[in-house]
Amino acid sequence: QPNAAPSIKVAAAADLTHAFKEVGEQFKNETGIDVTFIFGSSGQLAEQIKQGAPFDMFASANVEYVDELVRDHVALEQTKNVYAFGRVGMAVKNGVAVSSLQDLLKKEVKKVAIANPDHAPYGLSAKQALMKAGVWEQVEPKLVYGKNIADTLAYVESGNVEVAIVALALMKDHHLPFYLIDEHMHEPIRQAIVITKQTKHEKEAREFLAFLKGPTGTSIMKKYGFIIPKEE
Amino acid sequence: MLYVAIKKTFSHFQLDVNFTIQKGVIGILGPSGCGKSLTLQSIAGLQRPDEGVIQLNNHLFFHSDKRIHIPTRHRNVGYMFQHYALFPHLTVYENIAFGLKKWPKKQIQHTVTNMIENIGLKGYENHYPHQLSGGQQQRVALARTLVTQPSILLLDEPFSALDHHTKQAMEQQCFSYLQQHFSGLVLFVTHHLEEAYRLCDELILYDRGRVIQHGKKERVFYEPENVQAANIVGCKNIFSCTFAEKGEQIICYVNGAQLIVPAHKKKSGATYVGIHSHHIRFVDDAIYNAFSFRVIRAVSNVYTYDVTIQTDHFILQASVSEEQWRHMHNKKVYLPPEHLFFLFE
Amino acid sequence: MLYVAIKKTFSHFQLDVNFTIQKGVIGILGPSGCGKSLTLQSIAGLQRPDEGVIQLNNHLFFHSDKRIHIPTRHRNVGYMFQHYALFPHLTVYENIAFGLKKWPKKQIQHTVTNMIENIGLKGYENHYPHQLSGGQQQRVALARTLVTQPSILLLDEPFSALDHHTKQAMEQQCFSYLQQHFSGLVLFVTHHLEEAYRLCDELILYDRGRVIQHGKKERVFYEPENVQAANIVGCKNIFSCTFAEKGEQIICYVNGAQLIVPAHKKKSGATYVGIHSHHIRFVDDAIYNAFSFRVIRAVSNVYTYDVTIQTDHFILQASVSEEQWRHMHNKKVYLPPEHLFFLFE
Amino acid sequence: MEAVNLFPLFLSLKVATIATVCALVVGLPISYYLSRSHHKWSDILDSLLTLPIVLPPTVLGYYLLVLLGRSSPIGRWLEETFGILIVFTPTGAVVAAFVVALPFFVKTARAAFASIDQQLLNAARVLGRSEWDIFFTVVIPLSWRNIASATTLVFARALGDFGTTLMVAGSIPNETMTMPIAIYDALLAGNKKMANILVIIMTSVSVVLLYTMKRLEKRMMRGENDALRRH
Amino acid sequence: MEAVNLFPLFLSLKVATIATVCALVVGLPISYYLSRSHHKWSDILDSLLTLPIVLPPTVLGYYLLVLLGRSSPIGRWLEETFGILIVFTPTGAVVAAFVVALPFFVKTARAAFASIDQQLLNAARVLGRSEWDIFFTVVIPLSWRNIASATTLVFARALGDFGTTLMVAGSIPNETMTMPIAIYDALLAGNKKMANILVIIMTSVSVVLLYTMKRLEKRMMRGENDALRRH
Ligand SMILES: Nc1ncnc2c1ncn2[C@@H]1O[C@H](COP(=O)(O)OP(=O)(O)OP(=O)(O)O)[C@@H](O)[C@H]1O
Ligand SMILES: Nc1ncnc2c1ncn2[C@@H]1O[C@H](COP(=O)(O)OP(=O)(O)OP(=O)(O)O)[C@@H](O)[C@H]1O
Ligand code: MOO
Ligand SMILES: [Mg+2]
Ligand SMILES: [Mg+2]
Repeated sequence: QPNAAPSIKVAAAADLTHAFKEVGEQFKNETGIDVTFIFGSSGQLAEQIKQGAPFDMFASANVEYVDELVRDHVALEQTKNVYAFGRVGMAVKNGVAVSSLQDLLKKEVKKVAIANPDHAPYGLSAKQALMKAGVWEQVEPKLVYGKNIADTLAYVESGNVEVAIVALALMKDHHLPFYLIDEHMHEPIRQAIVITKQTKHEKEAREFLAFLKGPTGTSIMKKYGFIIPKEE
Repeated sequence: MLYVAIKKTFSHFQLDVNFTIQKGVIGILGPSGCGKSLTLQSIAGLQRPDEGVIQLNNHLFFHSDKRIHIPTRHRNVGYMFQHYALFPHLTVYENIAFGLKKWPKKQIQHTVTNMIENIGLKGYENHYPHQLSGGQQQRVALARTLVTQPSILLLDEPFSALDHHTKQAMEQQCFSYLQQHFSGLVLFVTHHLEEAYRLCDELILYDRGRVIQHGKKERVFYEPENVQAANIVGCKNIFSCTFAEKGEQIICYVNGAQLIVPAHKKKSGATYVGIHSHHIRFVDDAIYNAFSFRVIRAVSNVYTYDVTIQTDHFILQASVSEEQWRHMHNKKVYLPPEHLFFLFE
Repeated sequence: MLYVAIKKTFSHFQLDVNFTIQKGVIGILGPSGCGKSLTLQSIAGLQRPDEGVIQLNNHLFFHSDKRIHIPTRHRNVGYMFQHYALFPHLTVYENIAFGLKKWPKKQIQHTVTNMIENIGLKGYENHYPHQLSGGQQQRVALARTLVTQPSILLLDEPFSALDHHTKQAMEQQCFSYLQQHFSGLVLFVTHHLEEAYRLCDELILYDRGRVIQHGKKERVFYEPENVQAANIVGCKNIFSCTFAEKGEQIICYVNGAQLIVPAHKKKSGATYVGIHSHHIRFVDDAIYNAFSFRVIRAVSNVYTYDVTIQTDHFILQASVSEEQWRHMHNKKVYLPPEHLFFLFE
Repeated sequence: MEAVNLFPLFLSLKVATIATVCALVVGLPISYYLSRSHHKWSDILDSLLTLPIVLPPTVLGYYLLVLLGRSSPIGRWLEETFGILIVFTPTGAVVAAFVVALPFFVKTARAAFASIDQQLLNAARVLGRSEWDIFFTVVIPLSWRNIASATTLVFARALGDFGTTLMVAGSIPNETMTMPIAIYDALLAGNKKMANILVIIMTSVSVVLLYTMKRLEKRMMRGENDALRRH
Repeated sequence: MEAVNLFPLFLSLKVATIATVCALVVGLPISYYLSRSHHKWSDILDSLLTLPIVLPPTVLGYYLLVLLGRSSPIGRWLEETFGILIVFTPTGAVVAAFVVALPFFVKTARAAFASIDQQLLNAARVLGRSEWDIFFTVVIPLSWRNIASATTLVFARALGDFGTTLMVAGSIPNETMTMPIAIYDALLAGNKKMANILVIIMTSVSVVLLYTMKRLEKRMMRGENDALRRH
């Protein structure tokens, strides 16, 4: 469609669901370029890109998947960018008195949900935090694993677990009590983005990248609780 | 005592029958598609009539006004289906034992083994129906029905697919069984005239969903009411006629010929006269009812010759023995008055 | 010309038959389960024999050594199944037209409409088989087979479920059709003796998977080879005997009685003698073969009486006309020599 | 080479077996009822029963979570009265597999029941058997082939359920993690080799099992194989 | 209130319809062959065909992706020769739905074919029809009820496929995002209201469609309803 307005497709990790939607809207307002987001777990999207999915960009929840794509020569190395750090915290079921990781040991906390640490970066961070707090051993029997971070949130929303450790970015405007976990409790969650090799819209993709790192982009990301890294 | 008075309507067919029978073996005869099977199905509760009453002895099976419709399993009827309806997943033994569920084990075994012997299928106990020939299947079906000692037997052409030899054995067996163990009614649908005559006490003739005649078998056979009934009982000589009374006799005019009929056979309103082909005789001469003739066609049967003969007035079908056949020349055909009967249209 | 020489083995049953027929209507008679249907199925190619040859005219259908097994659809046989096998999803019209696929449309319509009229099912064109009575179904099946003009007709008890009236009409129709349009062979399995006699030219008698006699119908009926064959053709009087030749005659000893038989009937090795029940006569006296008797039992049939009589030496079944029945007292039973036949074991 | 944890395999087999049995017990009467009834709303019920097929499994799982979960009336009642927990337990996996597989059973069995020769049922009625009895002695044996094929279908579907089980049972290692989830996890964790091994195990076990079921079915049908062929 | 994007619904209907047609075309001969054959390996083939049921859909999708993807020999050949792209296109969604739904068809249809009265086939043979012809004029019409129920099953399964489609077609909004994926996305984006609306739409459309199919099936069977009942 040569005459249609230019558009790009961005594959993005589940934790970016809310933030990127807003970024996309602002980006279109400013540049007229349409952005379509494909949300999924980082691992699943990376796999699809390796098989030739027609995505122009890939926004992962951790940098490792981006590195993998670069290594496999399906992404442009020089466009790799860690543009934000994610934060995790505890979403707590109404009426449950939990505010710290230690509280998870309480008897009334019967189930705790995290994303699967094997392939969801946010799940890994949750695990690291639990270990660092020295409660992993005791909490592990209470754990329930979500397929990705958004799934995990559904467990506490539906009242089936007392606590879910999820991305802060998903909790804006959410009604559940939320307690942030100190960022030193886990390795930094490095949200990385990269342009794919097979894109036919590299120009627009670079524009989006610039926009994301520009003032409007960073302010939106901040609004959703991401931490913006200092310019190196 | 069985009382049946039911109606049922289909798009192309209407059943509307009404009869009472006291006891014995009652045959139902009628052309194909006249509602014989439907009647049996209604009695068994497999069809629900639109309206009417069915009662067996003191047991009300069906009463449309009282909204009574006893389920089939509580009617204790025996039913032989036209197509056997053997259970394909059960062996011969299991098929026969199927209706005996509540009996003691030993008795079942004894009865069924006996039955299998009776029907000449010893050694076939563990065969499945599809491994049996048509006749073998039929025997199993018959055994399955008889073994449950039902209070009425509904037989829908049970012998139709049996070979001559087996058929006689089965008939014999079935009826000696009935005589010994069975005081109930038997309703017997068949297409085989001789079978009906041989086995039944009474006959009910059906035509297009209605009962057209009902009575003792001899009477039904030899004094059919109307043309249809005469057809059903195999009468091949039926003539349109007018008649006049004359003392002890009736003079009947058929196509110009005069036939003498005894006065007690009179039926006002009848317009046809008939005679069975085996009642026709050949005589040297007679004062009345005798005509000269020529043979048009003769078909040899096992026991008899079927002869088509032409007189000046009509064509006749006669069934004669070989001996009669040999000595037929120069004789006259004679229609015995006592064997003539009047028929309604 | 049809040549059949095949073997097929099942767990409980072995078929091993061998016959050649030239033309006409050939009946296959035999007790239930003797392999009649299997034979027809083999000819049609629906069963594959274990070994042997089947050839129709110049067309080799099956040859186990040459590994020839022509598929059914190329054999152009007409087959009436014992259970109709009507297509439940097709109307009467469609069922009958099923075999005419390659004909021009108009001709199909004409032929089928005609056929439906012939079988008396006008108005039923759009009915489905389950809406028909048993006999109506059978007529459709017969029509479906006849309409394709096959080069051989295999009829597996086609008339067994028809009522008397319809049966005669169908027989008549079927055979007038055959006479007019059909020069091919007809193989006709039936259980009905009279039917076989009336309709067939030749008869093949089966017993336990083997042909036990094959010949012109009169011959098969009146000179059965052995006891089984006599049973199949309905002979009810069979006696174990010894015999001695004496000039033009044979003297045959049955249980102490002497019977005279013409010498040309001699069969070396035969050990039984038989006579049909309708050949037994009653005479005032005779020089030989006549015995005094008493009646044990009499059953009235439509046309005849079945009488069981006892002489000093044996028990006989006789079939007599009403007239004979009335004049039987004080007569002697006479076994006409010309109607006696010897039987192998 | 990493050791392969076979717990998920055994859990999957157990869950699928129980779910299949439940589907049979619940599904047989429903499908029989549906096959006999000619009401319009029995068709509506039938269509409603296909919902678990058309809804995305995770979403179905989510609704089950809401319906049977610990804060739902049902879930709370079960937990308080019997101490039974459904969600995040193997029971939950069974429930998920059951809900997901049932419709396949009902659809197939209904059609099978509907095509049984009515006359055979009549014969059984005349021989004094109750409808209940007829169901077990005539209907089931006669539709055996179709029921068996429906059962393998259900078993396979239960064995392979992923989305719904994941949601309801929570994928807890060595507790509720079934084979499909384990495969998924291995694949997305980048452990392709492990994923392939697990797929091969799953595949061979399924093929062997289903093949055995098929053979067993054939064996049980013995002479009936061509029972409908008549002479 | 947000506007509801109905593209996923129409895409889903289109994909499911095409996949169902394909499943019929491919599945009918396979299942007929399987029903006639008595070789052992036809049972093995049958069991292998159930693999798409027992494998987790996402994993199945992954294998399809590897098999048909743009860097696979098949995928490259198709792309280079015909310019056809399978993965991440609506075609991919059709392929996914097809693979996922086919086994259900084959299993059901095989059982249906196997239970046809052999004598009817014999009658057709004697009347000069070829096996091919018999298949269409006797076999199919006689197993119509079961085939129809298998077809609705397949349609429903194709309509509801989530994991495999997600993987193979890529869930691109307004391009390959089918209804189940849209529902899932809405749910996980925390947009419960939208999810519920979509579920209701999906549910009603499916019920109406499946109900219509059922009725149509009944209508087409006309007199056959109790065709097997004989007098
Ligand atoms: N379900 C039905 N729908 C329409 N017509 C039917 C139905 N069942 C039976 N009939 C009709 O009812 C009539 C009587 O059928 P029935 O089976 O009682 O005949 P029958 O006297 O037993 O004949 P036969 O001797 O040929 O078996 C037939 O004309 C048949 O077409
Ligand atoms: N598939 C089979 N397996 C085992 N035995 C069989 C099979 N098919 C036929 N038979 C046996 O072959 C024999 C002959 O069967 P067939 O159907 O030819 O008998 P028939 O002469 O037609 O009898 P009827 O007059 O009763 O129909 C029977 O004893 C039957 O049990
Ligand atoms: O890739 Mo995620 O956002 O941790 O599910
Ligand atoms: Mg009838
Ligand atoms: Mg036979």
